[in-house]
Amino acid sequence: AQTATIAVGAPVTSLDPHFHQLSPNNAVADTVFDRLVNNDVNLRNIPGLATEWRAVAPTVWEFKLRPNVRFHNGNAFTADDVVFTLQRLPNVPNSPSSFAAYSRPITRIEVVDPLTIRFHTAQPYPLLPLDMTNVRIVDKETAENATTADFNDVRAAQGTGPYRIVSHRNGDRIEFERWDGYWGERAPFQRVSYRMITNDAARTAALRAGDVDLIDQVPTSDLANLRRNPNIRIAEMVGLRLIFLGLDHLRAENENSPFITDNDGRPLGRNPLRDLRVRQALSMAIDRNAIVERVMEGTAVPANQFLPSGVFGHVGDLPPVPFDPDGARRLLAEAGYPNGFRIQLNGPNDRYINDARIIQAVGQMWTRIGVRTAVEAQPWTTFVGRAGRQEYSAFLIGWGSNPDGSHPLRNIIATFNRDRGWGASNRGRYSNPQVDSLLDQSLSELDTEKRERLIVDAMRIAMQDVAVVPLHIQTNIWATRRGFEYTASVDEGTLAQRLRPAAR
Amino acid sequence: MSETATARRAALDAGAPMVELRGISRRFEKKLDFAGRIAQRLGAPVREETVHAVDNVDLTIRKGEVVGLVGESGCGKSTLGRMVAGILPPSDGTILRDGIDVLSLSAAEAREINLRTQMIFQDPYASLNPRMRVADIVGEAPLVHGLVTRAGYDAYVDEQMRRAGLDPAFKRRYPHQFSGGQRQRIGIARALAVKPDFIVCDEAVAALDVSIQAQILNLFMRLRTELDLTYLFISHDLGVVEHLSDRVVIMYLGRVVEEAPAETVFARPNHPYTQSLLASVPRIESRKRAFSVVKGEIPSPLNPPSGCHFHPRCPHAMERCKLEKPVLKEVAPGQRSACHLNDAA
Amino acid sequence: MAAPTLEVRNLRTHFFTRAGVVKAVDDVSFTVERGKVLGLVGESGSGKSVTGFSIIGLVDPPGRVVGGQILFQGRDLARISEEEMRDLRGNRIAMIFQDPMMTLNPVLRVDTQMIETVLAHKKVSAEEARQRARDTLGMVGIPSPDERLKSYPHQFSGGMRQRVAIAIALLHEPDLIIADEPTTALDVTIQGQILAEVQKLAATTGTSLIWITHDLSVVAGLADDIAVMYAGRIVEKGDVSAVLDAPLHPYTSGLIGSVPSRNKRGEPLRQIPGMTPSLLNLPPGCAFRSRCPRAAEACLAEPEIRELLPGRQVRCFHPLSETSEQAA
Amino acid sequence: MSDATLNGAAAAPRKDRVETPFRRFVSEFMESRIAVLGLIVFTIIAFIAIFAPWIAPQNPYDLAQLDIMDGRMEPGTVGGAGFTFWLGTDDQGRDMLSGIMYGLRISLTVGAGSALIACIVGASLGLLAAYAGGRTDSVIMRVVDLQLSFPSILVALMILAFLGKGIMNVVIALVIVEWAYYARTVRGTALVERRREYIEAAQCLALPTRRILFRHLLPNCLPPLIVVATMQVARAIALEATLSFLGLGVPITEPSLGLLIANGYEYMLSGKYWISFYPGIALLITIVSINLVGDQLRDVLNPRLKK
Amino acid sequence: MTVYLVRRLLQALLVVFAMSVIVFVGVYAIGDPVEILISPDADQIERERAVQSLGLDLPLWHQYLVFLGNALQGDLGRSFVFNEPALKLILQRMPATLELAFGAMFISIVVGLPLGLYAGLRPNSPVSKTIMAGSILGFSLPTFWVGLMLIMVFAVQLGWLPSTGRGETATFLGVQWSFLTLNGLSHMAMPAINLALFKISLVIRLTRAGVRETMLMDYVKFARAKGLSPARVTFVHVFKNILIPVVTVVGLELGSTIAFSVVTESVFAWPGMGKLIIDSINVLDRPVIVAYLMIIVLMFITINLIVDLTYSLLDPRVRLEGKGA
Ligand SMILES: Nc1ncnc2c1ncn2[C@@H]1O[C@H](COP(=O)(O)OP(=O)(O)OP(=O)(O)O)[C@@H](O)[C@H]1O
Ligand SMILES: Nc1ncnc2c1ncn2[C@@H]1O[C@H](COP(=O)(O)OP(=O)(O)OP(=O)(O)O)[C@@H](O)[C@H]1O
Ligand SMILES: [Mg+2]
Ligand SMILES: [Mg+2]
Repeated sequence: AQTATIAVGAPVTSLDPHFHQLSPNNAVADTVFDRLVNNDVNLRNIPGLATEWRAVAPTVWEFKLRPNVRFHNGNAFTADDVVFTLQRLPNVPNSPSSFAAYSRPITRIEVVDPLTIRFHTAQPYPLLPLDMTNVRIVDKETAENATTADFNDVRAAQGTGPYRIVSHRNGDRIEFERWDGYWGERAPFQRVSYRMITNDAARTAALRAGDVDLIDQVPTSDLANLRRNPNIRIAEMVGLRLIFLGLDHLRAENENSPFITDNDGRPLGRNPLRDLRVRQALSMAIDRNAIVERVMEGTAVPANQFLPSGVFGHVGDLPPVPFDPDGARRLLAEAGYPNGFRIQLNGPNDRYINDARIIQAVGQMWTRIGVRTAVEAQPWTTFVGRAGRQEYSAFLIGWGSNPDGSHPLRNIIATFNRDRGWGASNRGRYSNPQVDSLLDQSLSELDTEKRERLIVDAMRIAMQDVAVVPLHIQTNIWATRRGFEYTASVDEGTLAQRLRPAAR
Repeated sequence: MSETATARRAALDAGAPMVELRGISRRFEKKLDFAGRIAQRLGAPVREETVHAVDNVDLTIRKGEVVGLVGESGCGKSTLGRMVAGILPPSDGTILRDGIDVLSLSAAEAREINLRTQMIFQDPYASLNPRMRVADIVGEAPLVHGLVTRAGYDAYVDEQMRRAGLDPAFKRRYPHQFSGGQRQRIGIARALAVKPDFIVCDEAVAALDVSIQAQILNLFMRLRTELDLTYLFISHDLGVVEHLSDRVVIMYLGRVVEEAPAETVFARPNHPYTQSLLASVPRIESRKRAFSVVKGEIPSPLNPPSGCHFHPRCPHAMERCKLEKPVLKEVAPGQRSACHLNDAA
Repeated sequence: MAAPTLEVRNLRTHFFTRAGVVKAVDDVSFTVERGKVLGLVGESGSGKSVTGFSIIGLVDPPGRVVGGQILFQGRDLARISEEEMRDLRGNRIAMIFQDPMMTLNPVLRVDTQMIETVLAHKKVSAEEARQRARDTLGMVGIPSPDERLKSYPHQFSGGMRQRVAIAIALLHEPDLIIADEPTTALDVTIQGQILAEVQKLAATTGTSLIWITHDLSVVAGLADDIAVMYAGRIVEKGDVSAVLDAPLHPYTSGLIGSVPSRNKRGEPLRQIPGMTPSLLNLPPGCAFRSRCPRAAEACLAEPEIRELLPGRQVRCFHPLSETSEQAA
Repeated sequence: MSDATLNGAAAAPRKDRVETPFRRFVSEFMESRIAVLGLIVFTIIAFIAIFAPWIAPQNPYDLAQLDIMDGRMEPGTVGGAGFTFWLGTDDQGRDMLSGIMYGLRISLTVGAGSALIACIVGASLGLLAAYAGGRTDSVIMRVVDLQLSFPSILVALMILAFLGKGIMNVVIALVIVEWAYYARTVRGTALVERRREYIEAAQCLALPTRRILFRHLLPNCLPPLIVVATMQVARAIALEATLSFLGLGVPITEPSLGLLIANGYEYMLSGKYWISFYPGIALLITIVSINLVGDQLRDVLNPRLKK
Repeated sequence: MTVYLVRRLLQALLVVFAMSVIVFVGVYAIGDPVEILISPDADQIERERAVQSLGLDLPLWHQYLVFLGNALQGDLGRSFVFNEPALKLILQRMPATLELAFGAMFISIVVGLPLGLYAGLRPNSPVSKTIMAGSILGFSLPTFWVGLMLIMVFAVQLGWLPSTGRGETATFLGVQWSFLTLNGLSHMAMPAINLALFKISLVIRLTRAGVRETMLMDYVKFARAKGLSPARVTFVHVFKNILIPVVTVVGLELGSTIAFSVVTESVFAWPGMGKLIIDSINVLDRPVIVAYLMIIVLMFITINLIVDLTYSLLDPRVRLEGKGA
């Protein structure tokens, strides 16, 4: 087939690759643009527009650029484009969530020759190649003075990627065409129509009705059915998104947590969640396998930490959390709650796969060990603000990590600290100096092995301390029609170049 | 019969004024709202509209009298009746009840006085609350005003119903279960239950069939003597008015054009309008007659003709009639008329 | 004398309602001569309108003409097809309704409503039809008919509207007009105008007229003959003067006595006691029995209508003779 | 002067029973068989809703009684707790039959509750507007216009987004959306009724204003109000379902019919029809039965179709 | 007429103003858009920068004044999410919604009017009773549920119609329309029917009630008494009278159809304004929400205006001066 139609579940809001940190946007950007460092489906760094890179000094990274690369408009790719791109990152007006963080560690850029470039940093910065996987290189000539609107109008959206954009209807569809001048492997389809169908059922129906060839975010409810359907093929891979429960660590032992009361609904006078035994009990009470099997219909793996095995920072020796209601009850009794207490578990209902169902299931399980749980699911809009203001006692939330253990540690586990930029998403306000110091060391450690050890140690401590209650890591699922094949990836993005005609 | 009539006549002449209207007017205005005023500024052809429903009327009703008020539709009869009954405040003028200025009274006193004037309405269907039983319709007001106690309530209602010619056995019924004539009796019983001495009948028999109308008219007459009532009898049916009234007032477009004892009006109408009205009325006595014609339509009260309102239809109209509003003047003893012809003569 | 325009014989129109059969018109017979006016009087609900609608074939369900003949120029209207009837309606027989506010369609211009009537029965051009409409409007005394044709009904006063309705009835110079209380809703002066107009027209065109009203005074001035209806039946008919001067039926007499101007001022009216009975399940016998001062055993049987004096028919066992009235 | 007795005799009551407006209304209502059927069905539904806690096999709102291991069972399966799920279970192992019974309870509470409150609020304001006239009238009616110029679903969406979930909040949102209809209806009727002669008569009898307002005027404004109210109950139930479907509305652990449908929505295409289908049918029957009743009410209470 | 226009204009201003205030406060109360928009791993510095760049650091009243100032110059702000003028976004999506709404309106009239007419003319026939019972169903079925059923049956089971989306479009007057292509029409069919369902019932009922009421009128009887054919009586005398309420309600309903397309659009993934607003509410994209509601209100008012003008054309008795007082 020369054409293919893809339906994605999340709307692409902009074609400007530096406007909004949003996975659907990034996925399209990765179809159209290239990065210095690309990643494969397992998120391993592979050469992109840079053919090789290394730290030439503790604070200097050198990248060799790929020769003979052309942008969709015919312009040649050079070091100037890289410099321009990095300068553009903090200067995209009105960006609600910019890419500036990736250029901030860089103090100076040195163009050695048109195909060699050096980045100088203030401190040793081991994460720079990883950061570069997030920076899509634009053509200086086209993008200079271009606004986000110019990108949306396709005019400025000229990259070096395998497909180029033909047309764009905001929030509805993007039409791609193969870029024959691509430096890498030739894209499989002449044309690809990239449609946004946010409604799950509608998306599945569109696939079943044959209107589209590929869908992403396959609803778990349809999965069993689709698997049975001979005309449909499923592609899946465990991802990097952990679903976990955040707990209130902010209130001191002798303070009331907002949604915890005793069994008669009166204030408890203390915050049970500050007691490790209680946290362990709550974690042990959860039958993760049941959630994975029944709620997620097998599309997740039970988790005891942030990252799946094989990813940088995975703690190999951490045992799975046992499902042990009796043990949980015992622990509760030890902690002084033989009859449990009441708690409200909050969560979004429109954000993560089956989010509202999961909290209900957790609610069932907690209630069975005597922690009578009320469950409230809200739209993400209202939920996330309140979670960020520490208004909840226990809440479900997710985290899609970069393939590096420092990423969740720094954002979720580390003590909240505005100046260091740590704990930005630490909504439970967990704080452990030991973890903080290990993380701190790892962030300037250029030796990969040493760095990994530091991170693993920090992660182990945090998990043993039940900083959060990990539930499961989601599997990313795509479904294709007969005759098409999609290469599943660890990241959630749906990239046109990963779809190809079936091998027969 | 004629003896008693003369006697009554004499008593009436001596009768004290029960209701006196002095320069009563009632205007209905359609004001422009904010948007209207802006539009007017912008040159839209809109303006505030005023209907002079009743225009500077003087009228005296003496005790024991039946005054008939006649006129064509829209001439302001009901409006006048409502003002007399105290339902509608006049725009101008004073209303004296037994010599007291009603409008100067406190609310409680005014209520007291207003209660003594009752009204009987035209539409026997619309004038009874369809969701109340007859007993409540009749008995509610006396109870509220303390004219009767709870204990005496039933007997009182029975009495009122009986007096109006209704079987008290029906008092638990609802209005829709009665015929038009019976409903009108309910209305009468309701009015009489608060012991009024003055009744305004606004087209009280117009909606009824002749045979029923005769019954109700007879009832009115009987009650008048039994209870010593005074009536303002509003009607467009000259026959009914002639039959019932001692004195007749003719209205045209909000103004009184003629006022005289009934015999006089029917025998020697003075105002041209009265004359044409009388000529238009079909009479059962006259066979195969040629109907006479008053020319023209009834003008809109929104936009009444200048001077004498009747001049465009008047066979005797003169230049003066267009310009000058004629005043009501005595043309014969007890007969007053508002016509310029009388000055000429 | 030529054949009568209309001869109604033993007409029965019944309404088959859920509650029972309403004998709205029961055994009604009368004749309308060419160029004459028949006054059909009676109290509300006595079946006057239904009689009218029966003649023109517009009795609404659940009503139906169940018996009798309606001989219009010799043809029995009760037997002809709807098509034939439609041909006659508005053409040879026209009808005018009571409420002038309601008889004209408020959303159609007067010319539309007139022209469609012309075209319904005559194959003429629209222009000719308009011409005809204009002439007829002029005939009923509407000034500047050309302009008025372009108006909507609400732009007319009540009297004017009734004139328009009359004009529509006259468009085809019908042989019979049924006028169902056309002046009841109007003011006296306007009623006078309309009556005068109608009188003139009847005199000039030779159209026969059935004038339905409850107002004896109007009939007195307008009609040649009178038929008095009570509870779906004609109880008395004859020449207007004769009937009104010397009624034979107690009901007619009572009716006349109820009209105020007939009586002496200030004295009690001669009223008929009680009220009109419901037509639903009327008991057999004389329907007036319960209100009649002369009622007797005999009245339990159904009285037939009979010719008591020449040209005077009455449905009563105990009619008022000349003498009995004087005695009363 | 014998007219009194004669008159009485002539009109002697045929039936002894007094025909109250209510009885007349009932008998007219009964004329439509389908409406009676609707009423019967609705009564059954209301009964189920009211007595759900006593007749439902499970308390679907008590998380302790649910087990996700019972989730998505087909109709007729016997679950872990030992009783049969006649209509199957949803993803949480909630017995659909119990869920529907409780859902009816919520839906009816929301529908009737919001209609009742909106009716009281709207009717009072409408009556006030009609009786007071002038400034009061125009202020109230401007607010009504304002309210009605917003699409109801959007208003409800915004309000719920603002208030958060909860049955009470749904009721509040629906009240805010609906009161204007009542106000407009009552004002319209009251303006007509106010000019009726029986009101004038009451004024003439010098009855206190409050009495005229509530004893004379209001009862006569009720018929159209009742019609609007029944229709609005049905509308409110549907609107609540839609809101729940859109992710706002009632809490997930206490699903209304709408939320049950929304929850099962995804399973519809995957063959587990019962999760969405049965609540859908229940919703349908409820709304249809209310509308059937409302429809007949409209016919019976409409004075214009009466002779 | 002028009074009427002036009144409508004032009303529109008032409504739009009140609405913008309410929405401003409302969105502020719901949550903080930055929380939603910002990448989860953004740190505080990045967060503050975002807040500042979106102008959310100013006090609310100040933000409102800025908005008001811009709005008076026709600038309704830029979408937080798309970084495009809100107005442009909405106008881009409007044709899709409009054609859906008009399609639904069209269907409801074409289907509803004849059925209603029939049911009104023969109120007691079994067919009429069936029509009326059916119309109750149409009233009662929740839109989203019907939408889903339609997809189930016609797209998935039968495969007759495409399930979702807008399909091919053709350009006319510089705007993309799908009703101009066959493929587009086939995409439009289901959502339009879905949206029309309620309106069909409404039109049936209105028509039937209108016919029944009109048939009782004296002027209909008079028309028959004039000897007109039943067809003329029905289609001229009765029809023109029932058109008045039908046009009014159908017109007014157009507004609510546009609003209700929110549901249909999200079920059928129809890329119209309704879907935009749902998405915008989900991410608290305030400029779009405000602009959308303002446009909707203006549309409502315009529709009302047109309806009233049509009304006065159809019913000569109506003079616009008196209305809306
Ligand atoms: N509430 C009102 N608002 C505006 N105009 C009014 C009002 N009431 C009466 N009018 C006007 O005042 C004039 C006189 O009305 P009124 O009812 O007194 O006449 P009427 O003589 O009783 O007529 P009818 O014989 O038709 O009852 C009419 O032109 C009427 O339109
Ligand atoms: N559609 C109908 N269904 C049932 N009964 C009817 C119907 N139309 C008329 N009737 C009955 O037929 C009887 C005669 O009615 P009709 O209209 O002829 O009276 P009328 O003499 O014209 O009275 P009015 O003076 O009030 O016009 C009445 O008792 C009425 O109840
Ligand atoms: Mg009056
Ligand atoms: Mg009649």
